[in-house]
Amino acid sequence: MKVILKFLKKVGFIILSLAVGLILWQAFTTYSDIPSFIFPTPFDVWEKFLSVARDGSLLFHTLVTLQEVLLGLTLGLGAATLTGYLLAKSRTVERVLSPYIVASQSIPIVAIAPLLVIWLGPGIFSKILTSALIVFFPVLVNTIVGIRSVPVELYELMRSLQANHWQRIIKLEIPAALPVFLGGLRIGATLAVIGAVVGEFVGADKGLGFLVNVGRGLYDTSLVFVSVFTLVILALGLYGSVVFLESRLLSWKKRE
Amino acid sequence: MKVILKFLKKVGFIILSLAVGLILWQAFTTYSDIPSFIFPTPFDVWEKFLSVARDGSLLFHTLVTLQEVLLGLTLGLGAATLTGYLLAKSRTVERVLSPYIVASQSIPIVAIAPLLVIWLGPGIFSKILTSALIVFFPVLVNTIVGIRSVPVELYELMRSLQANHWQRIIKLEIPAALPVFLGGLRIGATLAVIGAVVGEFVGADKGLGFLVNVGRGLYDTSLVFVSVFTLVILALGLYGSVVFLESRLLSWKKRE
Amino acid sequence: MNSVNNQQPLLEVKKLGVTYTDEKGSLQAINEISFSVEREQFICVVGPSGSGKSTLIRILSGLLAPTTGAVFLDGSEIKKPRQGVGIVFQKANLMPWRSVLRNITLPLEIKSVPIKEAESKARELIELVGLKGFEDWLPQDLSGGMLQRVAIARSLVQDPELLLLDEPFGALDALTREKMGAELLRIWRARKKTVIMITHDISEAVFLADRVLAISPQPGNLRLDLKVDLERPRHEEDRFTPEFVGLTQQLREAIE
Amino acid sequence: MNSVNNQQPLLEVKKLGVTYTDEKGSLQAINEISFSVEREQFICVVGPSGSGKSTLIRILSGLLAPTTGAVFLDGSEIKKPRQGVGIVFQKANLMPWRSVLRNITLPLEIKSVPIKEAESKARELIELVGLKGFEDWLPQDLSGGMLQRVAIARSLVQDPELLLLDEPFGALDALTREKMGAELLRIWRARKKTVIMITHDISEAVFLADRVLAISPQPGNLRLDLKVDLERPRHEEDRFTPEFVGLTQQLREAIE
Amino acid sequence: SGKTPLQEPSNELTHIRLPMGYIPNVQYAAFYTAVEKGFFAEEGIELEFDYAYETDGVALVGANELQFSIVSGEQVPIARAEGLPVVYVMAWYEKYPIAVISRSELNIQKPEDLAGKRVALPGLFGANYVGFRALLGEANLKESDLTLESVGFNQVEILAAGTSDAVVVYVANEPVQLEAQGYDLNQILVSDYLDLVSNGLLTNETTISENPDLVRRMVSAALKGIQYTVENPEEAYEISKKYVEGLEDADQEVQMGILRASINLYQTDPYGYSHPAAWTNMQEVLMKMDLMKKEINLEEAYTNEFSQ
Ligand SMILES: Nc1ncnc2c1ncn2[C@@H]1O[C@H](COP(=O)(O)OP(=O)(O)OP(=O)(O)O)[C@@H](O)[C@H]1O
Ligand SMILES: Nc1ncnc2c1ncn2[C@@H]1O[C@H](COP(=O)(O)OP(=O)(O)OP(=O)(O)O)[C@@H](O)[C@H]1O
Ligand SMILES: [Mg+2]
Ligand SMILES: [Mg+2]
Repeated sequence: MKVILKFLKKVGFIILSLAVGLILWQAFTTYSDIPSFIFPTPFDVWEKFLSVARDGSLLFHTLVTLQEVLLGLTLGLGAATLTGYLLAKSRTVERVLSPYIVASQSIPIVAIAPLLVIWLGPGIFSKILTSALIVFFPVLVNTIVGIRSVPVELYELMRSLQANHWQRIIKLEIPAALPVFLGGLRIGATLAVIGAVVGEFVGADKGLGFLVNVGRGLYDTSLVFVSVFTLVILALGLYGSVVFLESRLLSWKKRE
Repeated sequence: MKVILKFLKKVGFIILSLAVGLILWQAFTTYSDIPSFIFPTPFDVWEKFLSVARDGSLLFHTLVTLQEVLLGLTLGLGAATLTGYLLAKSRTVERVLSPYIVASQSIPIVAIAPLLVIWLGPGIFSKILTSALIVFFPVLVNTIVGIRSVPVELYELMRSLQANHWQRIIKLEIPAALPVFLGGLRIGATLAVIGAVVGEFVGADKGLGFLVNVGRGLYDTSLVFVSVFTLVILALGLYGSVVFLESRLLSWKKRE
Repeated sequence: MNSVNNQQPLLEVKKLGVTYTDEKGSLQAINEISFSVEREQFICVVGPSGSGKSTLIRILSGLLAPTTGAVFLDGSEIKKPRQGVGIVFQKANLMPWRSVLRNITLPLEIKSVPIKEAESKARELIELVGLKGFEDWLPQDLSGGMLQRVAIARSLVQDPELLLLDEPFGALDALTREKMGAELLRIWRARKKTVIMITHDISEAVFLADRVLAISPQPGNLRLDLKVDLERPRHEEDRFTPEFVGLTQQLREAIE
Repeated sequence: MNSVNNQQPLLEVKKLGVTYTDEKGSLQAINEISFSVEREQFICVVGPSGSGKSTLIRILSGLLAPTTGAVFLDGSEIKKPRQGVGIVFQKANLMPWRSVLRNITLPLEIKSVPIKEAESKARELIELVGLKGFEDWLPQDLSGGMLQRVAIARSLVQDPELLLLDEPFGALDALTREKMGAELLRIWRARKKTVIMITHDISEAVFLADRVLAISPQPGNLRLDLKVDLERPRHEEDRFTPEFVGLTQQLREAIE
Repeated sequence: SGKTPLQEPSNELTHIRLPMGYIPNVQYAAFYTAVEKGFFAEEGIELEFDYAYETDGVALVGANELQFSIVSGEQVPIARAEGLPVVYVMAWYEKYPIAVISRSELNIQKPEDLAGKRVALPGLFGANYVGFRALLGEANLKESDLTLESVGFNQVEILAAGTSDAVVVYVANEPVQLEAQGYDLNQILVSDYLDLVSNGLLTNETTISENPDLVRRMVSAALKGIQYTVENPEEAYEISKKYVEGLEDADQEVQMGILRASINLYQTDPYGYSHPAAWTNMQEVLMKMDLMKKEINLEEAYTNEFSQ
């Protein structure tokens, strides 16, 4: 009962806060005389949503982007976890690679996304790669921090118990690094969406980023809004999934 | 002496690692038959660098971007710090604002940058705002975490010493939250560069992002590389400044 | 030094009761305790974990308001933290970014005492607690015992009439603990303060105090108010005298 | 139960010396210590901070290799962690994500003992250390004393011949500490192990041990090897007997 | 060296911010020349170039935030169909500037030859897409008769890499670049098959009704610049260097080639006149492409009133 009440309270707050936002938005578009092709009303956007939802195109493009995002996330996650583990374990590897990693983090992905399209073609791979690239850094950093935060005493314990390499990874490092790692994944999940969209912006004929471009090309700002909102919801959904994962895997931390 | 040796060792590693990169690059361009307007050699890029450095245009555009970045960083930092402080202090404010903040974090900035240009015009303001927007989130999160990490016992101490509101902020909260806050600023500093570039991509007639576009328009890929490298160096410079600031302000943490 | 009537006790605790209330329910931590403390007495309070000892200190320091009853200092009711009371917490509770000297001047800075004056007072106390030469050290470089000396110096810097100590030696090992106890007695004799000190350690209480209060747990009740008539100065060997052993056994029975 | 020659001492430390060497220089932690330990003896080691007590335990457990000299267990030299030795660290050193039961089964899991069998052994030990009913609790929900009970149970689960304890009660308060000491004696008597326990607390050492080794600091030297001929079972009141007091004073002098 | 135009500040000059739709480029020589030669100043106009996206410029004109913008022809019917009250008041290009190019060895010479080929274009929007679909329409081909790939503005690289058989490009730009790199190309020009509304000057209904004189002055100055550029391409090229970052250092032959190719697209007679047939064709193509939901009254979309 209490849990349900608490949940309702939380949801209530979100709904309240969204309602306030909607009202402000409606008021803004009503009392300023901005034309709807520059800033549509909530009602315009809702109508557009119904229309693209009904003809199935919204679902289609959403699934395309979702696929890119999930594959990009998987790829970025895998690469970052492996590299992160190596970097956390070896100072030498870290020294050789870290200039590139810090530099790569400061390259605007928008500047290199076209190169990826050239190299990988206009298909899904270039989007997966932009997505993976943008996911890489935060996950990498948190993997390193996570592994380095494993208490030395627990390493000593494992050593004194004569644990082998794999047992150390599975029974100690993974569970101990998980909280920090999942924190990186939270950020990574939303970034993955942004990465896929950047890839789609450069050149694509499907996906929500493409739909944004279509809306812009047709002066259909409502379509732009519907697409952007869908992207936000996608990102929030992924974020929520990670939070859910956290609540499952880190239930031992819940009561902190 | 030891400090100098250590520094040289560190710098040596970076130089070594860059040298390896350069050699690989040169080898790649020599042994593959990619034309230089698609992928230039290190030498092409160096020549282009000398030419734009000599005629002063590189400096001009760099200063433009730097100005946007610094103003954007200041704005984003100011807004994030204030909001973060409020959110850290009030659960209610946090509950009302947090859906928007998480959602805003998942909006691809590339999707809304054009809107900002429409609203704010093609001048420097739209770039400052994209930069500030992208800086906002990580600094906000770290401000909240930083303020929330101030030990309750130190709050009690300040209360028992009858400290007033300002004394609590200045003598306790700021120094205590500083380490985490500066961690956010590290990320924010590199993101600020990316934000300004995204703004410049959408519509600008100066700045390094514009120069990237010019290079692409003229099929002068060396110019694109020079601009991107300059951007990376700018970002690394800002990152380095924050690290330097940390080493100064957090000297009490150095020996940890 | 003090204009109020010196016949009246410094501190009077009258029918003090404390109940904590939060979402989960309420918990009576202290149930009607009354006692009074004469000037320049050294009082120890013993009791098992959860018996409300810390709660009592929080009340006496004005950090917490009583649920029922009242506490009077120099005849006026304590309602919030006030001048003339120094507190030492279980954890030394120093600001890690401030040097030893700066940690000790903190209370004076908050009272806007000129920094020169504050520093000279602090230096006096640093000498008193035996930390001469460590003025500029940071807390992280000090041992546990040294940290507590700093905390004691800080509590004395405003020259309070009443010194409250909540298990100040709880984190120290047995040997250091004994030394710090002797140190505290020396300071108490040099400055002639009224001291109320909480401890888990019955032997320590008897060794230090003029009077020991024993509290029973949940809700805290005053079980025994024991006068310790051992001659001062006391020596480590005294711990093995029959009187000493008798007093400790009396207290042990009272709280079990 | 054990095929080796039972006349030979279980443990022999021969001219053990340890020097730590790192960038900053080298530090001799232990300087030629020799002693041997008979089966089923309860040995305490006392000494001030920095006298190399933890270093000694690390050597005995095989986590650290001696610089000079050697240590023999059952006649064979200890070179790395091995079967038959249980360790309890100062911090309970439990895995926060594992329940009490799971923390105790960990050593068996590492030896690939079937989980059913591991659990039944663990349950036996949980009963022995008095934690029945807490099997599924997480470490964060236990008090300091309970945590150490879990650590002791874990060290016993492989049925080791030799139990090494490095200040196992250092983090506990005086009352809990006394109780845990009695508890440890009870377990020792029930299981008939050989125990080497490090402590700061001279009174605790005398109360528990058959023999107390006193080590002097920097570099660690064996100052006194004191036989404690007090009758068992011992009682709290024994602490005040002249023999007890005499032994503690002898040890106090040895390490000061 | 900032490349913003410097003019004597004067109270009488009307400040106009003009979105150009692309980055500074020698293709805009006509406007740079008009400014440098004082044609705009003569008409009391102070021009500021704005290099924002084309659609942003159109939206701003539609909202009457700005008075003018340079647009590609297809944007006008699309925008009007969405309710933007924009009006095309001056044709700058006569020919639609889109072409499909391919390496000559593939022997793709007419639209029909595209059947079954891999064709790359920046994306399914804008002039490239419209021009390409118009070509397909002329050859009675459907999109499904070939493989269409959206590659962003990377057509040159794609063609060089050979990952596509043909790419859709801007006539005055990519082919010049590629030929300079030594590629032998076949070009299929949209304008050889169909007359479509091309680049021109856009304003809105409010400006026309409230300030027709401003529109007239604007058009007049631009036309003078166009004419002057046609007549003096070398000088126009030199003038452009002041406005176009990097032009000085770029391959002069290539850039001059781009300017010449652009001039080829300019209106010849009379300057600024927009052919009604081009509008009808454009609407037909856009309706077929589903880029317009409803037909519009073309009479309201453009006027030749100011260019005469
Ligand atoms: N802020 C609080 N809210 C609710 N209950 C509290 C709070 N602080 C303390 N309590 C409860 O009040 C009781 C007394 O706590 P208190 O800290 O005063 O005991 P203590 O004697 O100092 O214990 P210890 O020796 O462990 O420090 C305990 O049961 C504790 O759980
Ligand atoms: N890994 C190490 N590297 C270098 N010096 C060390 C290391 N570990 C311990 N020392 C040094 O060796 C000496 C003995 O340390 P050790 O931890 O064995 O003492 P201890 O008796 O356990 O002290 P305590 O009672 O504080 O735990 C100390 O001076 C310590 O600083
Ligand atoms: Mg307490
Ligand atoms: Mg130790």
